Parts: sequence; structure tokens; C-alpha cells
Amino acid sequence: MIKMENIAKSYDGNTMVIRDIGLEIKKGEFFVLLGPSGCGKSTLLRMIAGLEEITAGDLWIDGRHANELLPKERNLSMVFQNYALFPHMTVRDNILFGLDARKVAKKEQDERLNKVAEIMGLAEYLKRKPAQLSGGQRQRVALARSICSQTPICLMDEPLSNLDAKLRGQMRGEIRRIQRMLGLTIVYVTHDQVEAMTMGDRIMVLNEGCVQQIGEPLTVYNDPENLQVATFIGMPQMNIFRARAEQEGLRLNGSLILRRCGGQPCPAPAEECIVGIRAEHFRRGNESTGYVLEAKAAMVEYTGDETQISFENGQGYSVVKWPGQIPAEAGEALTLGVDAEHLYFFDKDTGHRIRQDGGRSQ
Amino acid sequence: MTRKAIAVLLMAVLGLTGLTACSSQTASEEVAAADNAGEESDAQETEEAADTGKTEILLWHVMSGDRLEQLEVIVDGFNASQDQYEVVAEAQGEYDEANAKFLNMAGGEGSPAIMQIGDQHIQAMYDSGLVENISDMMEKYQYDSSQLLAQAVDFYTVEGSLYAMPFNCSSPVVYYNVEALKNAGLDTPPDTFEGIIEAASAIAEANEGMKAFSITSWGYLLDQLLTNSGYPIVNNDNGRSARATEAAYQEGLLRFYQFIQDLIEADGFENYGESDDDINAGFNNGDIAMFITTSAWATSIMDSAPFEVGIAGIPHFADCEPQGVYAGGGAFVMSKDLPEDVQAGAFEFLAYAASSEVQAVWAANTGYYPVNQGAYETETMKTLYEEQPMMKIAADQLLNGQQNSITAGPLVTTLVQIRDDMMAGAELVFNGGDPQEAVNMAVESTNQQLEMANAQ
Amino acid sequence: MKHARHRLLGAAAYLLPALLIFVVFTLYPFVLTCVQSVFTTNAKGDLIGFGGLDNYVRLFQSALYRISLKNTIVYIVLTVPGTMVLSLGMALLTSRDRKGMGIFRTIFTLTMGISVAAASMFWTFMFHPTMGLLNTAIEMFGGEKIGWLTDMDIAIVSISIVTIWMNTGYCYLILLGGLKSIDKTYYECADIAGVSGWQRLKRVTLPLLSPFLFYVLVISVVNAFQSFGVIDMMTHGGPANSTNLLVYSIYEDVFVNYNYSFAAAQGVVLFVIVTGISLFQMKIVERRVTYQ
Amino acid sequence: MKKYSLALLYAVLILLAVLMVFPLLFTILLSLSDNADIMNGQYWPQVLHFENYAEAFTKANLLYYMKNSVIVAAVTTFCQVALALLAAYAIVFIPFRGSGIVFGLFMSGMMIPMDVLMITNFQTINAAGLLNTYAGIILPCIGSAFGIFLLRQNMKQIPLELKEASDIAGVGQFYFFRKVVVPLSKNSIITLAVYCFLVSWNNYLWPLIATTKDEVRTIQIGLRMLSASDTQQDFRLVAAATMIVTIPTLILMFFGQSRLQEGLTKGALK
Repeated sequence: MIKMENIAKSYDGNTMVIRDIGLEIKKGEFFVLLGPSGCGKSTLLRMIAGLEEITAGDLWIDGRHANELLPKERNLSMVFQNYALFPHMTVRDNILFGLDARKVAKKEQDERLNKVAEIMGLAEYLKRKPAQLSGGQRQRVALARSICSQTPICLMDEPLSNLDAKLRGQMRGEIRRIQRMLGLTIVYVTHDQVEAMTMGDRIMVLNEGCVQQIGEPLTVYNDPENLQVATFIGMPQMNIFRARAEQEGLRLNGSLILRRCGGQPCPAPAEECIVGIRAEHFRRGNESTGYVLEAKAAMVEYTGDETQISFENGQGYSVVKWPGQIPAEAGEALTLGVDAEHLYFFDKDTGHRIRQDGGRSQ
Repeated sequence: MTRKAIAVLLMAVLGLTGLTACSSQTASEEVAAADNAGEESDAQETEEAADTGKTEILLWHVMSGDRLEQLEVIVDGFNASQDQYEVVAEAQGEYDEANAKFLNMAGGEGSPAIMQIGDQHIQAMYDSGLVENISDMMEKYQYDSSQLLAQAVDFYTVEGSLYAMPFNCSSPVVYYNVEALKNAGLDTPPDTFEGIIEAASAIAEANEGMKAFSITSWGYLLDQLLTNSGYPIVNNDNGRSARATEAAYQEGLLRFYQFIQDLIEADGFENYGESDDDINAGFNNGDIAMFITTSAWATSIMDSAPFEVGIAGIPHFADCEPQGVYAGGGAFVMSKDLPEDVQAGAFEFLAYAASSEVQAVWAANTGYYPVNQGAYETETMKTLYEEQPMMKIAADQLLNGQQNSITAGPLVTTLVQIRDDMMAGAELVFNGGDPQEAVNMAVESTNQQLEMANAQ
Repeated sequence: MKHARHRLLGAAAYLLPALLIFVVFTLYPFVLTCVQSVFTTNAKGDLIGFGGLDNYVRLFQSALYRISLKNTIVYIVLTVPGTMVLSLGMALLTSRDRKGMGIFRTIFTLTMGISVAAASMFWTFMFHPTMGLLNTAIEMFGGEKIGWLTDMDIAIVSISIVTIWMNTGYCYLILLGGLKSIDKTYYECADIAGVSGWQRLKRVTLPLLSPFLFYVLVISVVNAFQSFGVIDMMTHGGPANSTNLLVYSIYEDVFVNYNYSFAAAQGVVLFVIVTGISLFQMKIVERRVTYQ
Repeated sequence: MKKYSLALLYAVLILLAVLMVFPLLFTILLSLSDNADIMNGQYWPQVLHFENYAEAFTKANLLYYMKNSVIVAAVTTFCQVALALLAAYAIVFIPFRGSGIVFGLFMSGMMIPMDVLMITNFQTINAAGLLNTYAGIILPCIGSAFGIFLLRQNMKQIPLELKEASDIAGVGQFYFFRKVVVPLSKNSIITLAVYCFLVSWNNYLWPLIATTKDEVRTIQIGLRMLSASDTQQDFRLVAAATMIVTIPTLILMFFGQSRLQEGLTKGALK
């Protein structure tokens, strides 16, 4: 549906904001562009929309070469971060905005309006002005406008970032439902990894203008290509240690020791590297696991549905996350077990992932 | 998108042209349906002229108030007196703007056939080459110019031929409060500047501190006062023998400024700056006993004063023989190369306006004096001079004056600026400035202007 | 690249009408004035010979021009601060919503609706030497009549009074709007901190009002340089050229003396002065302005 | 506010109000008395002469001039606002390379004193045969640099996303201009309209230069001719004429005041 090859973007001719991006989005796919703010994800979206010029590379939309096409010739719609609703128009006019220009008959417009208003639950707000609506309602109107345009592709630039947590949760589900119902192809930009994980069919993680990884949410979570992806995905952030292989296990940060006790040998490379362990992969006590770590609890936090315990790791603190409310106090000794397959090894310099078969990912 | 942009462009340009069309259309439409209550509007006539087949003669003038009414009496009289020509009079505000427009239109479409100018504009009009040689016109239409006032003809003669037909002539006169002077033991105002200073204390005592004399700083009055005392304004015989190149009024102006300073010391002078209304209001209010201004306002001054007003000739310096005055005021110039019928019509109007009977009525109702010698013999003038002998004084002052280059009046392009320079100097002296310094400032400015004008 | 060219064409269509009028009726005449200023012209305005910088040299030598320059500076020193102080005072006094403020606000903006010609007439009646209101009032209190428009030193003050009276309406409107736009919270924290009266004015109100004060300053100076109507209606530059300001002297040279090139030179110098001062204000004064 | 300082506040306000209104009241007084009273300094007219106003209308042809003034001011205002809207829209919403220069050019227009250019404009109007037409008076005055400045300030407050949303929705430039930008600038448009009407109504020297006939002259010229006439000043008539000239704009000010204040303040905030 949308194909990009060696896309690059620079505003001033020398600093490259986007470097050599290639991707292909299939029809009806919910494709998420994920990355920290300033990584170029919005710029990439705006290049697809035609709001930014493409410095280099090729863009195809629906099989047509789209580099030179004007936004309206790309047959897509867009939902902006702060909704871009026309303050002086009623909700009805906002939703139907642009249909006159596309020569849609009045009767057809009303039909679409009623259908969309019902889907989005905006039926009784049609006469109101945007200023009289709540954040959530305004967001739904913006979405309704995109849907009403019946364009196959819908671009979304962090549409939920202005909503409160509860509403965000609700809207995530709703957008997903509508996308599946109408078979829309959606390109969704966000910096919130929860949205990415819950909504995306596939996620592209971006950083400083280059692609870190493209893949399904769980693949990206479980099999990160590099340190950026690993540390960016997952709450709390994956714990990172400098590791050196030693006789009875791994020396972490030159202080803690991850003792090996049975199970298959760990795939640690000979020379020094970085090892990452997710907070939820630590086991309690010394159940039969590949490795065991002795540490001292520094701080305990309860969020009701889970407990987070941080411990000294020689160069700062690492975190353990267990479900439920585990009784523990600061200073208590901890024995933490880890399975071999939950150890992620990365190259010390490049941050690339070092996998089981010794092969390095590019 | 481009198609849309072009549409906008077309719409905007059409809007503009539409506006131009409709506005000029509304203007002409207005002209036809003009609802002009009271004063006759020019619009009406242009419409009529078109239907009655009369040739239209466009006249620009700067008259206003009651003298505008008298001018329209003449225009209507002329239009009624024949059925070939229709004169349309249009007011142009003040001389300055009118002349600038006339010169800039350079005879183009919409410029007038006849234009009223002030005496100070004759040289500039001649230099512009846009005005007709009236002497040639007189020959062509066999007009006997001897009936015109010799002094008036002298003033508007440039290099041997007349370039403007005199129309409204006036000269400065002294208006005095008859009663106030009687109280001070004078039956007519002193005819010398020195006499005025002497009479100042007597007038003040007899009329509880009334100041003896005042004058507005208007340059026209000052150059006439110098003329009367025999001082030329510019060199080369007042610009008559050759083009004037520098000021020649220094000596005369210094003596006049000295007179004002002495009068101020004798507490006999009141300063009204340049405003004629203020000086007139002050005179009516009994603040001053005598003041000088143009004879043209005789009727309105005499009507508005709550006491008997006398008129006398302007004073001169004791040691100078009174020369009389030059024929100041205004005249009509005719645009050059007018089409035959318009030219004939225009000249006929000029002749009509200067004819004795018309001039008599004009003089009687305005305080100007007739430019036509025959007018003095007409019944209207005779009865006027009997009822108001005062009015005759202004005319006598001109008629009995000498005829020489001084009383022919200054012929110079920058007469307007010269009068402004004299005015600025006078206002300096009125405010207690030093006479010599005032004269130097005036002369420096006059010479600079002359130098620039002659360079063109 | 197609986009850029496309946008330029689109923009041109919108800009063309305004640009057309600007070029024909402002740019072309101004360029012609600059050209005329280095040529000599005849009474009809046609260019005769190349005059080089004679006009400018003669300009700075001529005593009259120096007088009109001096008058203009005196005029600005009188009118600009006068207008600002008066309109600021009025704005401060009527910023709080109290009983009857509406009437005062309407009255204070009244003069904005009054034309130059009408204002000149009002004040001509006021300044009339014998029956003018001011002189009659002075005489009632036993004072001595003042030659408002006839006295050389007072005339410039009189026309400044009229100008201040005319400009106050507009400036008051801006400053009142400015005061209203200041966020109430600043005053609340000033009240809490016990800062009040004079201190609050100096530390809170004036700094926050500075963008508007700056705007009024620029507008007043530019208008003062270009003021003409009052002089032409009331004093004709008199007495003794004491109210002959820059634009009036240009008017006189164009319409009375027909020295188009000399007037053109004065026009160019006036433009340079006004632009210079405005740029100076933009650069130096603006630095001290705090924008919310 | 203590009682004492409140009283002081109102005293000062009344003083200032009197200062501002007195020239107006005095003129109204003059316009209702007759010349004899005025001459000998007696101000309170025993008999109110309303016929002065009637005479002023007929004698000074004021009705005629006023009609012209209304036409000229209305058409000028409409064109000024239209042109300023179009130009400001291009400068703000169509980012082309030279937009900064073009805006600078317009702003420089504010610096050039119009009086200096009158003769050249007169020659242009004359050459185009527009002398004595409304267009002749109007055309040179409709390039309002201030208008462009004010509307640009206002349009810059419209979020750019609205333009982007419109581009994507497939709406043309003019549709966005007409349906979105103009409605959102309604306030500034009204402010500009009131301001331009006042400026055009008060325009003083140019209408005189651009015309030679009375048919198209505006009211300020009527006033100037009346006052500049060198005959005996007919005070009551001139006073009445002055009031007639001023009343329409005072009424406009009375209603447009709040709107003007709001709009101009936004304009002032660079």
C-alpha cells in the first residue's frame, strides 16, 4: 500500500534529519512509527502526507510514485496531535469539511455523517462548536473527519498525547476497533511504547533518523535488534550491566557475580560485552534456573498490582518487578534467579545484539 | 491549484476595474441627477450645455463667500446675454492648488479655458507658455483696449503684450474709526508714517488706551506700501526692463519695519499676525483706531462695524513723494491654442467681464474698483461714490498715481515667495524682533528663490 | 522543485492587487521623487537638467530649511511625550471597571473620530484672539490676552496642543487595550507580595505595558514627522515660519514655489529621517521591551 | 480605594473629560448663536439658531459633499480590507521565498509621507483620465500597509495545522481562504474597516488635489474651503459645518470603540 526506498530528509542541506529509510506497509495494516521525541518519526509521517518535501529516495502510495504529488492527490487523511479542528465551524461542518471540494453529493455526505457519528458516538454533539467539547470528544471528531473522507490510508500524529491516562486507554481500543471494522491502513506515530505494543500490527522503532528495527510488537519486545530498541521498549527499562565471562559465571559491572548453576551453558561471548535482563525476568529465591544473583534491596515500591524492588548493581540501581504485593524492606538480602534465554547480550561498542548462534545482527 | 490562483487574480483585477467603471459611472450618473438645492451647481450646467448645443467654456476661479455670488451674477449674465457660449465656473480652493494643477495639466483634457490668477502669478504663467497673448486676441477680435485702466494694463503687460485680462482690482486702503479719530482731534488719518506715531498718544488718551494703528503681515500690503513711497521691489526697474535677479526692497522695508518698532514703543500697535478676521474683529471691538487692508472688503468691513468707518489713502514716508499703487488683485488668463469656437467664446466672456456696466455692478457690491475707465461714468458708480465717497478714495489712489516702473508693480516669478519673505520679516518685528535682522533674513530667502527660479 | 514554483505562482495571484497599487501609487512616485531630487525641474514638473546634489547642498545651506527642521524637532519633543503621558494617565485611571468608567472611556476615545480639518476648526475658535474661549477665560481671571496663533514662540505650542488633543484618542485606545491584556495573576501576586501603588506601577504595570507603549511611541513619532493638516488649516507655517514643519515646507515648495526638485530633495531627506528613527527605535528601544 | 482617593480619582477624570470635550462644546455653542452675539463675546445664545445648520447644509453644499464622502470612504474601506486580506493571506499561508522582502516593502510604504507624492499621483490620475472620478480619489489610497500589518498579526495566530488539514482534505487555496481564514479574522477585519473608514473620511488634501469639480469632492474639502475663504469669517456657519462634518464619525466611534480597542491591541502585540 505504502512503499518507501532509501528515503532521506534534510532541512539545511547538510544535517540529515532522516537517513536512508525503507519500509513497506501492507493494505489494512496498523503500522506504528515509534521513537523518542526528535527522532524524525513525525517528519517521516509528514513526508508521506506531502506536508514535507522528500530530499532523497522514493515513495509509492497505492502503486503510484508519490514524491511530487500534492497532499490532496495522495488520497489519504490525517489526524493531528491537537486535532486541527476549525474553531468557528460546528462539529458537523468539521466532519464534512472538504467533501464539497471532492464533489461528494449532499445526500451521500449526510449518509456518511450519520454512519460515522453513530460509530463515534457523536450524534448529539453535531450542532456544537469544538470549544464546547471535552478533549476526548474533540479527538473523536478529528477521527470522524478522517473516516468520513473514506480515504484508504489514515495518518495519525500522536493523536492521544493530549488525553488523560484513562481516556487514552479507552481510545486505544476504539481506534483499533474502527480500523479493523473499516479495513483502514493506518500509519500511527507515537512516543508511547504502550500504544505501540497494544495497537500496532507492526512497529518501526526509530532513533535519530534511522530505523532501529521493524517487527511485530512481541518480536521487538522479546528479540530486540540493538541496545536502543531493548532499552526503549519495556516498562521499567531493561537493566543493563557491563559483563565479563568468568569461571563460575558472569562478573557484572566488576562487582556482582551472576553465578552459573546448572542448565545449559550461557552464550556469553569471550570478550567483555553488555548484558540486559528485563525486570520481570528475575525469579524469586533459588528455583532451578540457569543463573543466580545475590544482591541487597535498596528501595521497595508498591503499585498495587505489582512490586518493584531496586538493588545496588555496582554502578547505580537495577530493578526487579514481581506481580502482587511482595513483603520486603530496604537492605534485605535478595537471591535472584535468571534463565539463560532471558539474558540479552549486546556488543560493547556498537550496541548490536549478539545472538545465540554467535551471529551478530546488523 | 494554479487554475484557482488565476481565478483569484482575475476576480481581484475585475473588482478593481469594475470599481473604476462603476465609480466613474456613478460620478457621471450623479452629475445628471445632481440635487443641488440653493447655489447653482456646475453639474447642472454641463448637462444643459450638452443639450442646447452651446459651446462650453470652462472657467476656474478661487472666489468664495459673497464675492463668489457676484462672480456667478456675471457668469449667468453672460450666459443669458447670448446663446452661443455657456461658461461653467468651478471653484478650485485656493490659488496655490489651482495653479499647480493648471500647470501640471498643461492644457490637457479637463483643463480650463479661462483661469483666474492673482497678480503675483502673471510671470509664472507667462514663463509656463500655457497662456494666450491677450494683445493678439484683442487684435483678432478687434477689442479696444484703451477702455481698460492704464495701470492695470501696465501691470499685466509682459515684454510688450498683455498676458491677462484684468478683472478684480483692488489696492490697500486705511480703514479708520471716524469717531475715535475725532476724539483725538483728527478728522482724517495722518498721511505719513511719522504722523501716525505722533498721533498714537493722543488717540490712546482720547479712547481709553485704544491702540492707534495695525496691519496684518500680508506681503501684498507691504509691497504696495513700499511702491507708494517710491521703493522698487526687485531690480531691473521692478523686473520691467529685464528679468529680475535680486531683491531691491531692502531700504524701503527697513524703514517700514523701523516704523512698526517705533510704533510698538509708542504703545500704538496691536499684533494680529496674518489673520484678516482677527484684525477686523479687533477693529470692530474698538481695540485699534486704524488698520490697513485691501479695498476689496470695504463693503463687508463697513457693514459689520458698530460705528462709522472712514476710508483713506495709504500713508507714505514723510520725505517721499506718494507715487500711488500698482493695480493689484486678480485677472483672467486664457489657455493657449484653444479650439476656435472656445477661444472666441472665452475672449467674449473676458470682454464682457471687463465691460463698463458689468465692472460697475461688480465694484459696487464687492469693494473692488472697476478696471474699465468707462465704468466710472456709469450711473451705478456715480450713485455709489455719492453715497459712499470713501469708496472713491481707493480708485483715486490708483487713478491719480504716477505711471512709472515703480507703480507698474513688480514683475517677477517669485513674487509669491517675496511676499512670504516680507511677511515672515514683519511677523518677526511684530513679535519685537530687530528690523535689520528681519530684512536680512527676508532678502537672503528672496535672492535664493530668485536664483533657483531663474536657473529653471 | 515543482512545489516551490507552484507556491510562488499561487502567492503572486493573492499579492498582485495590493502590490499593483503599492507600485503604481507609492513606489513609482517615490522613485520619481528621488530622481527629481537630483535633477532640476520646470514649473510643469518635467526634468530639465541633471543637477547632481545641488538640491541637497542648497537644502542644508538654506536657513529656512534649518528653521523648519528645528521646528519639527521642537514639535516632536512637545507632542510625543505629551500624547503618551496624557493617554497613559487616562488609561491607568480608567483601567479598573468602576461606576461611570464607560462614559469616560467613550469621551477619551472621542477625538479619534474627529478629522484634522474639524479639529483645526474647533481649536481655531478656541484660540481666537478676541472672542476665543481661552482668551476670554484668561481675561475673566484678569490675565492678559495671549496671541495663541500670532505669537512666534507660542504658535508651536498651540499646534502641539491641538495635535496632542487629536492623537490622544488613538493612543488611549491602544494603551487601555494593553492594560486589559495584562494577565490578572501578575497583579494578584503583586498584591500578595504587598507591592502596591507606585512600586506596582513601576515594577509590574509599565514593564508589561511596554510593547504597547513602544508601539504608541513609534506611531506618534512617524505621525509627528508627517503632520500637515493642522498647520495648513491654522497657521500656514506662520508667524515668521515658527510653525513651518518639514512636510509643510515641502507643500509650499510644490504648490507655491513650483520647485519640484527642491521639494523632492526635502521629501527624500524626510523619508531617510523617519526610516532612520523608526529603525533606531526598533533596534535600541525594543530591546528594553518585555513581551508576555 | 479609600473614599478620599476615590473622590480625587473622579475629580481628575472629570477634569480630563472636560479638557477633551470642551472644544467640541464650545463649537456647538458657536454653531447655535448668531454672528452679532459672537462678535461682542457673548456666548450663551438666548435663542438657539438651528437654522444655522440648515443654512450650512445648503450654502456650503455639505449634503452633496457628505454623500461623496460616504461613497469614497465606504469603497476605499472595502478595497483596503480586501487587498490587505489577500496580501496578508499570501504572506502568512503561502510560504514563498520572497515573502519577507515583500512584507518589508509594504512596511516601508508606511514610512513614505503621502503628501510628498501628491503631484506625481495627480499626474498619474490625470494621465489615466481618472480626474474627477471616485476612482481617482480612491485608487491611490487603497494600498493600506497598516491593514496588511494588522491582518498578518492576526493570521499568524491561526494554527498552521488548519492549513495542513485543509491541504490534505483536498480543499483549494481560495476555499481555505474564504471558509477558514476570513471567518477567523472577522474581529480584525471589523477593526481595520472602522480604522480605514475613519482615515478615509478624514482624508484631507488628496481629495482636493485629485479633483477639479465639486461633484466628487469630499466633506473635509467643503470645510477647508469654508474656513480658508478670505472673506469675513461667518463663524456660526463654519461652526455648524464643522459639527455636521464630525457627527457621523463620532457616532461610528461610539459604536466601533470596543471592537476597535480589542483589534488594535492585538495588532500592537508584535
